[in-house]
Amino acid sequence: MTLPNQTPRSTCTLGYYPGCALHGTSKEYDISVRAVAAELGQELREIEDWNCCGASAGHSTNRKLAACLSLRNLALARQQNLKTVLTPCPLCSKQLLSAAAEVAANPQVRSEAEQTIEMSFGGGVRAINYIQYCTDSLDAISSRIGEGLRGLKAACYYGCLLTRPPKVVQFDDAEHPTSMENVVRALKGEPVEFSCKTDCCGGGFTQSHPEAVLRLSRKILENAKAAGAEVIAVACPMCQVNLDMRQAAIEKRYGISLGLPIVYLSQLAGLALGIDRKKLGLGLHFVSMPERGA
Amino acid sequence: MRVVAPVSRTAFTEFAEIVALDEADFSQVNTRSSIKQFLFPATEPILSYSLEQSNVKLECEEPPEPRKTVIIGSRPCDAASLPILDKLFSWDCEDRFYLNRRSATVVISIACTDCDDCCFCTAIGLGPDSKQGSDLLLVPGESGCYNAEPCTERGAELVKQHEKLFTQSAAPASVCKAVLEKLPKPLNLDRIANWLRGHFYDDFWQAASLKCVGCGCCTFLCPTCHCFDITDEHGRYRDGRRAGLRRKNWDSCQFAQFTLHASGHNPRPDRASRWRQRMMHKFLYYPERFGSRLCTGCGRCVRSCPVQMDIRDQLKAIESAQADDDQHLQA
Amino acid sequence: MIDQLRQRARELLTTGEAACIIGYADASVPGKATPIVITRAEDADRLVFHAACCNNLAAYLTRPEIRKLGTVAMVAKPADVRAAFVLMQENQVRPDDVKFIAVDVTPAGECTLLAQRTREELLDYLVKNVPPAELADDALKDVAALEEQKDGERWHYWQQQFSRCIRCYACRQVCPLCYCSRCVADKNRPQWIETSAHGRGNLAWNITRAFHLAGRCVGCGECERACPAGIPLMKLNRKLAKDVRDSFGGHAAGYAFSGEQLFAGYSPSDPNDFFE
Amino acid sequence: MAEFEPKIAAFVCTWCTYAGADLAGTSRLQYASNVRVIKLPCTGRIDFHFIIKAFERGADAVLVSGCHPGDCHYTAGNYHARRRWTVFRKLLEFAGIEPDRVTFAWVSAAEGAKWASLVNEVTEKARKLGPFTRYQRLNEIAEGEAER
Amino acid sequence: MSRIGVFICHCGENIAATVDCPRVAREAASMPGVVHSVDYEYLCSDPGQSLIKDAIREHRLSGVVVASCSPRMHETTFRRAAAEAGLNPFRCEMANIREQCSWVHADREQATRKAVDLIRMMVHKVARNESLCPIKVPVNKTALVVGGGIAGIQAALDIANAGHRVILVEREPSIGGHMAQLSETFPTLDCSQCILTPRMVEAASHPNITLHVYSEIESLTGFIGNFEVKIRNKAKSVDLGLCTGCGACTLACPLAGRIGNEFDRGLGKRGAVYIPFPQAVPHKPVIDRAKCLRFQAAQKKGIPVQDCSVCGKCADACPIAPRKAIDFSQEDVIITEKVGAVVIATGYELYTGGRPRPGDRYAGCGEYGYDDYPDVINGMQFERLASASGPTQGRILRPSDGLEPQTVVFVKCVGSRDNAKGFTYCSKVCCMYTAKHAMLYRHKVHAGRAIVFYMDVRSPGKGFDEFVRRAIEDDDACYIRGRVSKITREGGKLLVQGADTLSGEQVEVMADMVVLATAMTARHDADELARKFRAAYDKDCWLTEAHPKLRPVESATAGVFLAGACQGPKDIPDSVAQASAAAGKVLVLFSSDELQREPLVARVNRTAPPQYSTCTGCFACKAACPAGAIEVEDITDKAGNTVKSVARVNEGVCQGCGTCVAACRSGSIELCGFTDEQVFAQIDAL
Repeated sequence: MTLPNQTPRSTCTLGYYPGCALHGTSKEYDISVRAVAAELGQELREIEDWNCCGASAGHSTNRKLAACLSLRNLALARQQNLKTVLTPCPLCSKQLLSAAAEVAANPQVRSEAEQTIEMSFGGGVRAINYIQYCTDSLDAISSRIGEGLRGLKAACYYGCLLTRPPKVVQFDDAEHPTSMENVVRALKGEPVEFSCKTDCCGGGFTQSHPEAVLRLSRKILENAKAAGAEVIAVACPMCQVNLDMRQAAIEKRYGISLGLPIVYLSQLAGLALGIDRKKLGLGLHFVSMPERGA
Repeated sequence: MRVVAPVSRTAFTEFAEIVALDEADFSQVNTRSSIKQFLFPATEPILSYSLEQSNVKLECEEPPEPRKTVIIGSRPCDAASLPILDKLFSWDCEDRFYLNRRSATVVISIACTDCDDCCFCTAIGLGPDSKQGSDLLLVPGESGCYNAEPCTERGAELVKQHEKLFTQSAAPASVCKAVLEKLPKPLNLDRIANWLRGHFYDDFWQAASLKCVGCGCCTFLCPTCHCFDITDEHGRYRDGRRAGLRRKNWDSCQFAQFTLHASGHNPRPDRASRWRQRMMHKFLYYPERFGSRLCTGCGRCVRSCPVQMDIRDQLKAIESAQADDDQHLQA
Repeated sequence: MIDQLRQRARELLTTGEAACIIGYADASVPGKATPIVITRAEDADRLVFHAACCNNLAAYLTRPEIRKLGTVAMVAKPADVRAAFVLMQENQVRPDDVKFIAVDVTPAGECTLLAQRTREELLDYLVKNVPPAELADDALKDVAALEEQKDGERWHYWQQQFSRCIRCYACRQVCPLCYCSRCVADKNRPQWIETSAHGRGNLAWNITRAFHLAGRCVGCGECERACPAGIPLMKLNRKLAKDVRDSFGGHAAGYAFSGEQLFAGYSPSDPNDFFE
Repeated sequence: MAEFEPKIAAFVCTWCTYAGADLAGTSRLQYASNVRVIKLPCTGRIDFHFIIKAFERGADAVLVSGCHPGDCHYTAGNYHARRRWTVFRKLLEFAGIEPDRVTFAWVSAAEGAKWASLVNEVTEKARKLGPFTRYQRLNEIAEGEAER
Repeated sequence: MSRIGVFICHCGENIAATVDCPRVAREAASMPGVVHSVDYEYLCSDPGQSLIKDAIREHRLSGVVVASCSPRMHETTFRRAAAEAGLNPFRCEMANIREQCSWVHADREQATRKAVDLIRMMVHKVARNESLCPIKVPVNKTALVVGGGIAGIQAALDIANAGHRVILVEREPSIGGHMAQLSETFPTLDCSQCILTPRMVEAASHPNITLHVYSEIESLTGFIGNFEVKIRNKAKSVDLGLCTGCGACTLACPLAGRIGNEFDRGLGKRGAVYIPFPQAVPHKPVIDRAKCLRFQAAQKKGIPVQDCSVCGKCADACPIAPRKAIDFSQEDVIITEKVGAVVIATGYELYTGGRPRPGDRYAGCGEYGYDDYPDVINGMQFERLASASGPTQGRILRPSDGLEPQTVVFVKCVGSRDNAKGFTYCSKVCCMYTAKHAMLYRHKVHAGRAIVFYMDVRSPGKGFDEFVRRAIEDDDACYIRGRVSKITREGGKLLVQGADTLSGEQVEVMADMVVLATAMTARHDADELARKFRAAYDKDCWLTEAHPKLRPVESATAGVFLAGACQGPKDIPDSVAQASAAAGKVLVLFSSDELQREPLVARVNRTAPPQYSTCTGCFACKAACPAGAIEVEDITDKAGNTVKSVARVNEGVCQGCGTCVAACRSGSIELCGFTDEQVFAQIDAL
């Protein structure tokens, strides 16, 4: 596949906050993000000595602790003068955004948090999720993809955290998001319209109420398949893990066949840019994505 | 008791209270404003009142106990203005406010050894060492010391009181004579008065006052100008009752509203009539009534006028015009 | 340069283009100049122009006695021209009633007679060559110095100055833009400004005079020169000129002889930051 | 000594701020009682002499308020006023009057709460600045002896 | 010396609770100029007012200060009482010791002292008040009605029937407004066209009504009784005088049937030259210059329309001879009219239901798919489907494939009562017309299933609730209490996902068509229009009435009245009622030849010659006057030559704002009622 002439790309450095998932269960998300960034000539500089963002366990038990954890990451980013920080996992980006907002809103919380982390944070750091990253570098991507995804039918699944809570995240329209579809269309894929792009996949109940997870995930997978989707594009490690890992159990439980690959938007972007499948970690999914005809 | 002398603290040399003699600066020809301010201040309360229900309670204010003052370093032309004001302020009614201060003030003048382009005391019949108005006149001698000439018994009594400060010696030759050549020749003031008496309606006034802007500099700085306005000022509440003051403020015949009647009519509506009034008052009306001119030739009106109007030129013009009339009469 | 000036004056009078010339003549006090109004061509020889000619002759344009004489020709320094333009903008002087004999002093101190004569030419000359004197950088230094001081110090400074004011109103009478037949200070029903020369009256008077010149003062400096008490009045005028310039898009007085007066109009985008 | 109770003069326009103050009344919002309101048809009517005279007559702070720009009942009164105050405010400050003593505000007929908090805020600022002795002393000098 | 009477009101407990009224009365008695001071429970009551009147007569009072509530409440009451007792009303002032004293200061001592201060200030002011007599201004007995909807038509007819001339201005090519688009109207289901068209014809043909359609208001100046309005007659490219309305040109137009007709909200089609709807009044076409091929070509080439040769088929088809009724060269015409009163009846706009367009004031609901799925329509579009003169001649058909929908879901409160996505207010009429829609659908598609998602049913009018009950019980409309979360397309149908809060279950309905009952909003340019009329508007741009309860049809500007939905969401009966009320107010204004205006106007002073006035003629006041009330007056001497030009205030035009007084440097202009002396006196008494 001949790559069109690449527009000269000024290497702009972008902060990178992988979070625990991308170093652990969702390694392939991290690999594909780095591959795409390398391809686009953007230097992803991981925040040195970053710490856990306090998601789920943290913010539900102790808000102050959660604020301090995220604030420290923001302060570190500020010190390493990373103005924009790519946080592919929406849980992390929500934590960073809400901590920054809360600290900006009331100085009392700010002074307490700054005392605990013994660092000062003057603001000026913006956390962005992966869809925003793609939208921001859309012109770079589209100038590089040849035939791109060649009309791959992808159902874009946003899950619950990418666009919520609207006041904090302030990204796209919480009830009716369309940003991922735009990216897929730019990658020359064909976004498929289905009814459950913002429905809950039951991610939080994997341990406490697995039965509900199967029922909710089934509805999403079946609806996407019925709408003619070849893959479901996601931008959140929890959505991917839940929809991908549970498919076999769902098929067994309800006697239906799905076989619907759950792919990260970064992997789709990688494919569109012509990066080799292995370098995108496509082999690491439960439901692997079949080779497309050349 | 306070001692007042010319000091040069701001852009101009002004009279001000001094504590040590070295603050004083006797080197200047004259101060910007005259010593009039210490006897007839720009503004002073003359009575205060308060309102109750609907009647007015007057607190008749006896003139305040004046501060005993010694003015040292005033020039003869300033001192000469005091007798003029004395006659005026005790003419038809005793102006206690002025007279009390006058009696509490001792004037020690220093004769002039120099003059500037504006001085014209000699034109009015005075001189650098005139005694009028001073209690004690110090005439500088060649040897750098002063010859103290008491001019009033108060001056003599003052000298007697401070015997030790003075040494009896022959009067040193005065150095004032040198300045006389620089000063203008005396004017024929009677001839000027005659001209003025006959020329109330004359185009001279229009031409003479065309460039006058009508401010109050000449009148306020003139040592002899004495017109004042009385106005009531409502003050703030003092312990629940409305209080106020009646004040006596300097006023100037050159102001447009000086003779404005309540009806709206103004007998002197334009600058020409107001300038004529100033000249007439100084060189005709006042002399007719009190015998002396209402001017001591200190030159402040010439020095301070923003548009450089020069009263001396006008007096000379009048004098020569009258001279032609006289010849005409004789011929 | 002076005989060109006299020639021009004589020309104006003989052709009847002007009924009288307002100019400068040497004063009886050597080294000083005094304004002079001449109506006969032969008096033109008394006209002079040198560094000591400081009065702003535009003050005479609104005098009834002079207005009665007919069309006036005026020896005009740039500040005088600007003052005349403000008078035209405020309908006090009909533009055709004034002819200008424009003069200027070069930075080197050399007096020149300008070729520009009509209003348009003079306006063009002013805009190109004469930046507003009251807004010159060094002119604003003392204003800035005063602004840095704390409120108390500034209050003390001005109280010291205003306490010397004897309310002779020379600052008003010499100013070409103080043309009111009855000034608000002379209005006694109600007596907004107390006539006595004490702290309260002087503060009210000086603030009123300065504010009434905001956006109008052309920076000729006559008021400060005329003040017998030596109060730095131009410091107030320069401060207001600076604030007007900064708040209303670089407005400077006297650079237009028609159009809307600054304080008779408004703009929705005027500064609004100081409102609660 | 009882705590200093500043006296505040307020010049307000009838259509908006006065109506806002009435609304604060009908909603029974409590606020400081130091303000004396003078009602005028429009902020355009408020002359700078009012502010000087208020200080002369013993006010420790002055509040001037009217309709928000664009809402003036007479369409442009508040715009004219705003242009004048932009410069006059700086002149007062230049003359040495603390800026906190003069407060300019826009309060609409619907902002009763804003009026109440504004009055409290102005009173607090005045109380912090203390009595306006500098200006009051001008009055005393005038009424006392007159020697220069 | 003035003889002032001070009257302190207890206002029952409202003032007396925190203000020691007797003590205030005693202190007031000692104020300079006060000869009578008394306190009373209810001064505004009849005995209270007669107490004042007697005191005025008995003590020969020259001034009255009533210390009670806000002057905005009872100033006119007490001034009328003073006038009846023979005292000039403008010598009676009020001190506000209730809203701005007793109600807001709990501390009795502080409140009392403040009350005394406020009274002292007013006593000082009254001592300097002058007697003023009202200004008499001629009233121009012509009314301007802006907006030709049912409200505008009703107001115009009422005023015209009372014998006065009315100028009715309508922005669209035909009057009728939104009501003309409706099929039947609740609760009586009588056909909207049948009850509206006669009124439209009556209005168009009424001798006293001058109709300007396809026109907008350019500007309004002047004041009550003496407005001057400039109306822009937009070029229709059709000479209405010649045209008989035969419609031949509309058929000949090559674009006929190709452009979405605004009247049918895009469902119906029209050409570039069109008559908006069959019952249009005037029944004459207009050329849409934005779409007409000839105008577009002329614009592209930059040549005048007349000598452009593109198309012109409509002109050819026009049967009128000798001169064609089609006239491409027509230009906008500005008509100036003098009117005495203005009724604003500009109506509302309907929120489409989709994502916001630029300039919209709401976040919009993307999740209901209005912009994505043709079968998701809003209420007005359903009205067009149900209307016999509509694009489907009254048959309910799916816009996508034209089939009859078997299941229709009606979603209420779309945009209304939703401050996150739309507006905070309830649009008042959707509950009723949604029940009507369900009923109409059931009447027309007997086997159809009508499902209504609702939060509440608000049917407060006469016969309204019975109507809704009928829709539910007789016509089996299935009402589900819950909100719809989103609508997506599943195959050919629409998956409506919502909740049923009564049973607590999630609900999913496969619908053929969805009707969104969207919010009524103010016109998108309502704020601009309001500024033209100096009317106030609220945060949602609804025009604000002078007083929500007591003066609902008047705006804050005297002489400008409001009627219909421009003032807030309302149904047809309320709009008509408001229209007649506004007409009533106008007729009160027109009942006398002269209008009495408050004499609170500005006045330039005059003095003895040779000064004539302290005004220097700088005319800063003339430029500052928002009402343009200041003129130049040339003072001439006996010989006739101008001595001086000074300012003069036209007391008829002056609104009394006083901006000129503060703009005048020499203090030569005074505002009666708020003169410098009066304000000075108030400051003095601080």
